Amino acid sequence: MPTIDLKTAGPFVALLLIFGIGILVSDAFLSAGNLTNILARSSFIGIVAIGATFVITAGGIDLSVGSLAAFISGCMILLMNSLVDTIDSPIAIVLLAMLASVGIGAVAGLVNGLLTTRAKIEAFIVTLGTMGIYRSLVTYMADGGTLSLNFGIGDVYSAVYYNTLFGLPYPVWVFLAVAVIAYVLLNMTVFGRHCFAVGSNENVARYSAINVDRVKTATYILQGVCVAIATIIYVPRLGSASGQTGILWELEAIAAVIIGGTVLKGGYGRIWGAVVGALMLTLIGNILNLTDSVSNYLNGAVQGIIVIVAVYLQRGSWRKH
Amino acid sequence: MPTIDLKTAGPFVALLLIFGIGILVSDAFLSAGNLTNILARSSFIGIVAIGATFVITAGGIDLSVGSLAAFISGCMILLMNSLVDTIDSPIAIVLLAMLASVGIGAVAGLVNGLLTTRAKIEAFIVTLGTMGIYRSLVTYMADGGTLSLNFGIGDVYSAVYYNTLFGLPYPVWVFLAVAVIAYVLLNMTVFGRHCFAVGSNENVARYSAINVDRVKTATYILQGVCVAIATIIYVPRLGSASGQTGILWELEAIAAVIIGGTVLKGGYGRIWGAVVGALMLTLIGNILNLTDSVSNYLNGAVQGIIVIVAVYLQRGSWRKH
Amino acid sequence: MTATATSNPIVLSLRNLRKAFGAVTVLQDIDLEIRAGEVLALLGENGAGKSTLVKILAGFESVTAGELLLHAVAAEGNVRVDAHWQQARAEAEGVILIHQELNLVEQLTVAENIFLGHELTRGPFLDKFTMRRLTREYLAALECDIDPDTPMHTLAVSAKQMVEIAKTQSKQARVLILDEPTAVLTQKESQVLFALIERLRQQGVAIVYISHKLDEIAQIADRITILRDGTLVGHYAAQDLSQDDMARLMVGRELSDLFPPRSSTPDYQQCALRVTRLLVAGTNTPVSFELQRGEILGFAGLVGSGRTALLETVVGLRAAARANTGTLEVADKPVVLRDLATARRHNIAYLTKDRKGSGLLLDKGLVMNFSLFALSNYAGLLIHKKQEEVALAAVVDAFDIRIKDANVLAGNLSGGNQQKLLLAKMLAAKPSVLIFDEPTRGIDIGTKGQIYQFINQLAASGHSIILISSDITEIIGLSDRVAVMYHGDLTGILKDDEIEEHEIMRYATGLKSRQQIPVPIQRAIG
Amino acid sequence: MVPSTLVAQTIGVSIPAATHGWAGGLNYHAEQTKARLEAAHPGLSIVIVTAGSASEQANDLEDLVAVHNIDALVILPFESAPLTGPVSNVKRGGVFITVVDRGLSEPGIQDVYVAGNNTEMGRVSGEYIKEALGGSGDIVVLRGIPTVVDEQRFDGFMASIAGSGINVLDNQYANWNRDDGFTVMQDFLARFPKIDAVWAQDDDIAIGVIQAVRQAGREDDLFIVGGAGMKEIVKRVMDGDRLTPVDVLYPPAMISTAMELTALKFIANMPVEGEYILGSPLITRDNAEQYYFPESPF
Ligand SMILES: Nc1ncnc2c1ncn2[C@@H]1O[C@H](COP(=O)(O)OP(=O)(O)OP(=O)(O)O)[C@@H](O)[C@H]1O
Ligand SMILES: Nc1ncnc2c1ncn2[C@@H]1O[C@H](COP(=O)(O)OP(=O)(O)OP(=O)(O)O)[C@@H](O)[C@H]1O
Ligand SMILES: [Mg+2]
Ligand SMILES: [Mg+2]
Repeated sequence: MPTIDLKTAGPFVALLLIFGIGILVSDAFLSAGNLTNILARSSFIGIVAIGATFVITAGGIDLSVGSLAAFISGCMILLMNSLVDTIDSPIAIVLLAMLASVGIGAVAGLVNGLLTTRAKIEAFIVTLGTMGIYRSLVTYMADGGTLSLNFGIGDVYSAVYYNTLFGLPYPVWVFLAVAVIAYVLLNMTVFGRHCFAVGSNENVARYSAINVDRVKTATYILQGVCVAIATIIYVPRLGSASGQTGILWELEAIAAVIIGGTVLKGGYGRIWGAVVGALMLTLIGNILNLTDSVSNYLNGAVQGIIVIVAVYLQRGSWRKH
Repeated sequence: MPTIDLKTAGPFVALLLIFGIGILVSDAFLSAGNLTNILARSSFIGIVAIGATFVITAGGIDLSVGSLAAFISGCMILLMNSLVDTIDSPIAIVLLAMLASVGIGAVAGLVNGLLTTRAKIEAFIVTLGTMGIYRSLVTYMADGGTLSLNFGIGDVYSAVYYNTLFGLPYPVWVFLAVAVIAYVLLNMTVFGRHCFAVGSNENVARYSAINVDRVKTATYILQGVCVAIATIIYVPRLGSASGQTGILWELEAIAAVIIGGTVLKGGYGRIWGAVVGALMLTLIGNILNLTDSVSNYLNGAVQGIIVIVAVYLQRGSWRKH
Repeated sequence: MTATATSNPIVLSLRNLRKAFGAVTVLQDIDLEIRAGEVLALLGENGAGKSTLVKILAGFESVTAGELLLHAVAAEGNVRVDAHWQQARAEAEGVILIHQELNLVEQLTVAENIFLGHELTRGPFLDKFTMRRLTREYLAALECDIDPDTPMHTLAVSAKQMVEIAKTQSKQARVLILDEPTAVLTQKESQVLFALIERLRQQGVAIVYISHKLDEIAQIADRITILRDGTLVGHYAAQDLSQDDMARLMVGRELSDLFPPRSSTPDYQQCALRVTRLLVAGTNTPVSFELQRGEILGFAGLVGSGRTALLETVVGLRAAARANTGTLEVADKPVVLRDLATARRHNIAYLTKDRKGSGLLLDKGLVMNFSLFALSNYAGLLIHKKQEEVALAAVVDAFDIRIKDANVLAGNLSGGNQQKLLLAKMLAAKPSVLIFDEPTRGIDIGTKGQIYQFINQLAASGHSIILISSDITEIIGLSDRVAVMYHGDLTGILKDDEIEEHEIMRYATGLKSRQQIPVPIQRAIG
Repeated sequence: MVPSTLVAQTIGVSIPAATHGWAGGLNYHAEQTKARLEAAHPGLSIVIVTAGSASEQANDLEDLVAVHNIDALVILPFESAPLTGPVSNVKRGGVFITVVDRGLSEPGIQDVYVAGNNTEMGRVSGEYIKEALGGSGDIVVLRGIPTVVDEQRFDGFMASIAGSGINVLDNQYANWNRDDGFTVMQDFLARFPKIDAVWAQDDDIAIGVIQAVRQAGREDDLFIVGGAGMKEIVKRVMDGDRLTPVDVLYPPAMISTAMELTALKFIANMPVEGEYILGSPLITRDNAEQYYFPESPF
């Protein structure tokens, strides 16, 4: 059916439009350097947004992702710095830190999940609470300042952000891999199917012998792991963590998810939508940097307008449905 | 039924607990000065939260309230400063500005409402967009700095925040009045009933001859007006507005609403809950300022934990139901 | 209370069961035996506790007191399971329940719904291909022509019910429980279902069947168990009971004639509602009809023939086709009904057939649901809560809504009582033109008579009524005239002697058509 | 790409977005300087980008290089540590680097360093309070946002009063924000019956503190020392307000200095490398006039 195609294509069309604006605004926009920059940049929010797609599809919400990212960054840096003296190989240290990162992410997700499903507290409150907790903890860990990665390790680790494979930086490959895996998970496995069912109608899901609590908890764990992966490619970029790291990532991630066509009330989610949404947000920021026809003070306004219009355009095609 | 009572009483019990902690923590807590401070302070978030209760009850969400407050503050200040030379009476100027404030708030709410209902864009995206727009506009209006109210007018206007009536500052009375009116509106009128119906099941509402779009739009307008009222009592406090004004009010207001027992997915709302939620959040901040037994860095964590526990305690009584 | 002795082995049994919700007991002293290869019918008035009972059997509700026993296939050694009888366990043991209300995920497709909770996989992945193929097979066995990839929300209710039924074939049932499966099905579809039930019975599956349609019970049941107000009336062999016996035992008194004679005739001089050349979205034949004052105009047709679509368009709940040029007159004055609120202002009310999806706020109490449509009648500046409660109490009485707990949520009412509440909600607006879409769906036989009587009285007092129903005896028994639809087209309006089952069916299946209104060639340019 | 003085030169300026008063002043001065320099030197083009966070600023740097092909970068890092890597990346592309205010975590990256001195600012504030209170008294401290800047100021302050009779009753974060300044001060006033002085660390916070003190009617019991040189506070100092007898300068206009120095490198082809550390003079009634810019937003 053509209408279904339009509906799926909506975010892509909006993305193309913004891309077109970019081309018009600056010659440099299409340079290889700029394009890879955009891709690498959007990978953080993109990966977080992919996790958020699961949570939102299953009817939840997670506001703690930004501060969880900061907290994991902090933990990774402290861990690596403390291992410098005991382990010789910087690569081994980095790998250990990556493992720890995923572990912390998973546990944090589990905590969010259990608090919402077992303790039956609204996800909004739980994750608003954990958001405050992680942010405080990282400030505490950094003594109010900034945690910096040991220079030697940073040098080795920075390859993860800056090196390229077939012309594309590693983060882009990671982003792609996460997207493909998530796509398969959401659309081709039992678990993904259950996410849709739980988000769409919890009672029906329960009546269909689906363990609703387990599915929901699993989405939070996935979100935690996605944040951990995003952090793994974030830390080598800036090599530090502070109370300011990852601020407002949660809003950006949720915006990306919804721009991509996932429904905030749950029951319908699209991984590619989240990817497109993340790209779109990054593109808007990039384009605003390419031109000085807009006062810097008004960046936020232009961003807001473009997001609303982009979503409107894709909804326009929905409504024919 | 006693369980229903417990459910209603939940937030009050949690509030009392926190109050108890306050008494334990500091002698100064119970001083009349401190208590009126708390009340006056919570009136901003409280009034905004009361508006949010309508929006959320009817199944929507409004993230733009904080930046709308900043924008309205800015407009009021610019208006008053520009009228100084033409109108002699400062009181007339202040009254005009108050009128303008309510007008702007209502129009802003109308815009949010129409974009969600007519253009059929997710409320989250619409209000995230307008949030960016208003915040940018106020930064632009202030040239990146701060707009300050003309000194003469500020002197007259400041009475609105600092003067008292029967020992309580005006903002507290405004808060009380808004709460009472909102309570009546939500629980005792046709409109309020329709808010519940629309949030509970839009389709059933439509089949009950309710104009769903109009009800939803009206809730956004109410929210806008509440923000305007909150701003009217906010501006005289510091007499200034900047890009920083009202930052994160949206999260605080939504948190207050949900702490009070309103359901984020819509269909169930409690005005007194929002009032109690706002008081609770203000109390926590106050208590943390009254003690130095908690490391400053960990304020956010303590706040997060208390909010989660408070909501858990009241949910605990829900579950008996 | 003589239980009929059959030799079939017992699969599941209940002893001395009691079930309470909070302080309210809804079932007590229930003994029951479910035997393989047998159709056991459960009968009872609305709210008697049938649905609750079968939910307990299938593990959706817990047992408050008493024993639930699972009998081993070998007929020896039965296990008491009531303490830990959960749905997953029940399903593993082959106890499958089709709920009274649809339990489908609207956003998922037909195939996805059918395998929800027990998806087929190949390796770690969903085996979509096989699930689609099996879905097609299951639906074919039900003579149901639906594409497995159709999103659920686009299906009509009867199709959804068929999907529910198809769902059971994807599970290995030892006990299949059907709670009012035919309430939303046509006769033809019902017969297909009965054939399936018969096949399963032959294979030794135990069937528990709930319905308010007594002719169906007579057709398929081996044994009948009757409940009244949460207690057991008795177990009977089906051949021992006539339909009258069943009704009498259920209700506990003699029933008067189901269709009382009409005490009034319509006033054919006064037109209450005139629809002229209305073009419904998705159709290409404009429709015209008139409703007279004091008339009951029946709308017959097969499910999906477009009756709901037509009347929802009339009252403004749906947009008409873009090319629509039709007009609408209420009491001879032209009107435009933009939405239901406008219709209500013209004293028109519409009763939806989808009580769960668009009828009631399931998470709200009775008062709020009851007054929602006509709220302004109970409100000045403020809502008069006392007035609301008094009015509700009156209709609870008038419609015999069985509530054991005044604070019950609408979603926890029994299906039939929900339907009554919905009727009351619509009538609270005191409309003069009433459009009933399947008004007696899920209503017990005793109450049905009361509702028919009520509709008659409304007509006698000058109200004009449109009655959409898939129950052809209901249409024939009540209507002054019968409009018949086929494929979105109004094929005929029958009067007097023409109102007869076979004639209606001829129009309903397109064999006959009277109104030959030419299709307009010109299309309005949008 | 051979750098040449004949080719048009582009200077990229990367600063934090105008999210609080001081940053607002920064943005204002940056825009003013851009207009002035571009008008005076036709070959010169200046691109200002603003960021809301460290990672956004890293993005901005990439864009300045990839898209605008900058020859020089003037940067006021959002935070020091996270931007050290990105700035050194820019440097590797042969770009002239001017760092403003917050030094990078590694030496040798920047060509020019223009900065205020946070430790000095804390110290000057502390010295004044110590002296004004005659060596002993009870004070409260309202800090900014937990960052290195805040830490340096605080440490400088504490070091300067160490060993004296000055007793810090408590310190709390007020997030460089008027509302938080008001709230925290209200609570301090409720909690401590005797406060002799307040160090507000920043003038935005000070504005909130002033209102709270006035509300409590304790204007005559204490005085407030803010920081940065916001025009409203400087005006009060100039007018001899008892409540705010002094202010401590931390000028947002340092961005102008940095931009001008960088431009000079191209225009005059002068060697401008080196460190330019601006002091944090005490603004008193006597010298306030020279620090008062009524047309600036800050
Ligand atoms: N979850 C619940 N909470 C409270 N009361 C309930 C709940 N579920 C059912 N009831 C009550 O139990 C009684 C029996 O309901 P049940 O649905 O079993 O009736 P039924 O025989 O199936 O009626 P119908 O023919 O109308 O479907 C009703 O009074 C109903 O309101
Ligand atoms: N295949 C389909 N795709 C989309 N919508 C459908 C499909 N089949 C039916 N519908 C919709 O489902 C609704 C079913 O009601 P419809 O008016 O067609 O039948 P009806 O004769 O009134 O039904 P009933 O006899 O059950 O009252 C209609 O709104 C129709 O548009
Ligand atoms: Mg039932
Ligand atoms: Mg920018």
